[in-house]
Amino acid sequence: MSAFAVLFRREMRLAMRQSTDSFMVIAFFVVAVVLFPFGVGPEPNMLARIGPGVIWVAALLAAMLSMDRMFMGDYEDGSLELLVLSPVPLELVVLVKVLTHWLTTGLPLIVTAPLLFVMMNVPEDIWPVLLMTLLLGTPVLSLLGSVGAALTLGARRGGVLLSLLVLPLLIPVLIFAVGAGDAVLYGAGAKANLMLLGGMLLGALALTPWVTAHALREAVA
Amino acid sequence: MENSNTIVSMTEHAGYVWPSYGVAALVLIGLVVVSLRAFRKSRAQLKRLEAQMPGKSDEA
Amino acid sequence: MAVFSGRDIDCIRGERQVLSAAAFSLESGGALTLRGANGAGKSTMLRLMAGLMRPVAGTITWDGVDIADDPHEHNARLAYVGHADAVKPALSVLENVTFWGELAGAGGMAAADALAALGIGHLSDLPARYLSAGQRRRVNLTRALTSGADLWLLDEPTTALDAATTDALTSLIDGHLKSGGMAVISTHAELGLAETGTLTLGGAA
Amino acid sequence: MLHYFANPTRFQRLSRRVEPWLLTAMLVCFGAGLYFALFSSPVDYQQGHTVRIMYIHVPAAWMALFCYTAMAVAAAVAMIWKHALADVAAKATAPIGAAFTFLALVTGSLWGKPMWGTWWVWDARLTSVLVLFFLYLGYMALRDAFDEPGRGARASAILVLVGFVNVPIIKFSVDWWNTLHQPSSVLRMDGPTIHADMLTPLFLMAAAFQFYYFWLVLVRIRRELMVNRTRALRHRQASG
Repeated sequence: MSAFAVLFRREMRLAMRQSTDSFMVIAFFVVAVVLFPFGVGPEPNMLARIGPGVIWVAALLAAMLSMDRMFMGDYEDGSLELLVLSPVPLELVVLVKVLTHWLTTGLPLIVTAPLLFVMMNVPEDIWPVLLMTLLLGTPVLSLLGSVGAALTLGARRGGVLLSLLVLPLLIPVLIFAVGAGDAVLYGAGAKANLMLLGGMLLGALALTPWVTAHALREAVA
Repeated sequence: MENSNTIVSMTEHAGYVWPSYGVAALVLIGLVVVSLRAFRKSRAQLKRLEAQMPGKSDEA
Repeated sequence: MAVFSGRDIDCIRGERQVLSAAAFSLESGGALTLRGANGAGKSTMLRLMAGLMRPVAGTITWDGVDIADDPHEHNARLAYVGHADAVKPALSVLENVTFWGELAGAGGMAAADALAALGIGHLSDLPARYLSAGQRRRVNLTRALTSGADLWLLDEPTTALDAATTDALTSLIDGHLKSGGMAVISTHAELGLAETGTLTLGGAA
Repeated sequence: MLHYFANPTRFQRLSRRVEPWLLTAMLVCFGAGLYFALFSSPVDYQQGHTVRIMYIHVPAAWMALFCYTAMAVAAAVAMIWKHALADVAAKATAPIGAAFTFLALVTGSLWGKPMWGTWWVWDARLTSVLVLFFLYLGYMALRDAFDEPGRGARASAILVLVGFVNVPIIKFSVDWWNTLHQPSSVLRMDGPTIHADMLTPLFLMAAAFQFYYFWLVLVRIRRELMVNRTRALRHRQASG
């Protein structure tokens, strides 16, 4: 069996046996969005206006919430040292971790999103575009988040620090994702925004595994 | 408004009534299936362990 | 005949110089026991040998090649057993052991055999969260057996082990050495290995 | 009485004897209820056929509250008298309650679309049921969040009780916040305001749901007892 399959099977097994972890991320996502109607009032037009932004910000925060878990378990029980010392390239380990993180948080977020579109009264015309932005954007969250997660290993208050480091880096993703919805509403088409998001995804995919792997080697040294 | 008594002639809201019953069936039956499957699995595991254990407790 | 050696090794941990001008040399079939008081740098030495850390000064070489120059090669030939047990409570004992074996390329013992060799074969389907400290330690040690690695780096392998398991471990290490392997072991206990050199650390001021 | 049934072995025996009856009662009620609900009940002059959604929606909403109350009572018993069985009952109830709450929300939404023209409104009733759903999820998540099962049981019992006190407050504040939902039409002081022909399927379905709950919760409790026994054996396996 290839190293990828071996790693992937282990990560998925661990994720499945602790499935409440990823379920909690989704619950946080929903609860965070649901708070807004209470805060700003249930007026449908107002909710429709802020809906896409609120949903995206909540997705960002929910993804951050689960991020410090990405390497923490392996760091604490010594598995990370052994992964660094294994003959398998550490970049591959990172990619598998990011992939499972996305499968257990990003993908469920996307599946849950239509429910929140309904609750936030988001116009149905922009549902497909928003889902596309989530599909392109959430892997970027997992990828950039992996850098932060690796950098903050062993730091005091790592979780908070992680959000502080990574959230500013994700501002462009947020801008272009929410902008895509507006672009459709104003009849401009969302192609440019989606292309930019796609570009960010490819860039992140090319660069972050190396950066993360380097940070992990630092963390266990 | 039409006066028919049966659901067969239901036209205008069939698209809402049937999904309601469908979801209810899906959720309720699904929960039963999940529960029974977990039940059988736990029972099998317990049986297996209990079969192993007597010898073990003698050694201890 | 491979030669694993290091010389003039200095290492600083935090603000403290842990090792200064340490040196060692080891050939195929040989073992090295690291001794010294707590904090003398035994664990640090093992981490340096594994390549997890780089020395501030000095070199560690395998057949004359600095291990820092080719970390992948070095990783493929070593099995490191550290303080932390790297046992996932959510996986069964066998799943834990199999994973590391497969990741190392599974050149060594089969997972089930390795568990049996350390006397925990009967626990293989047990979820690892039920294990005691000594049992987790043994699960951790199986990784050396399944890896098929030439160089075993064992950090206090006998902690939490009973006398019988310590003997079993000693004979496993002996077997490994006889088949041309190397082992570096930090320990307080007397393992009674047939052929072993000793490096006593703790000279650093 | 409580102590008598708290013995797991006795409970297993009793439960195995009761379960077939509950299952039969449930199937009969479902059969009759579905017949009346779908074929032999009049169309509402305002709601048309969507009134048939009510035969699921209303009993599901009742069950959502019933299960939460049952869970709170079980949690209280488990906390005060340290009854392991009560604790297991609370754990076994949670997913069933969550399922009914989910059904109440979904069928409500399916009713709301043709009637109100929208899938979801931030109305008081809907919102407080949504909060109830979150409480169920929170309970299950907290219960599962600890490696040591006893810790999760104690923590989640406290959460259920806090929620139980807080639910009426949530309900009240949300009522005040915004409302659109029609007032209760069955459980009223001056008697039900809906047609008697609609009460038949409603109560049959409610009975079916009730039997469904009791049957399934017994199955789930027995399963939890087996899991506990397995855990005990695992500990022995590790130490033996």
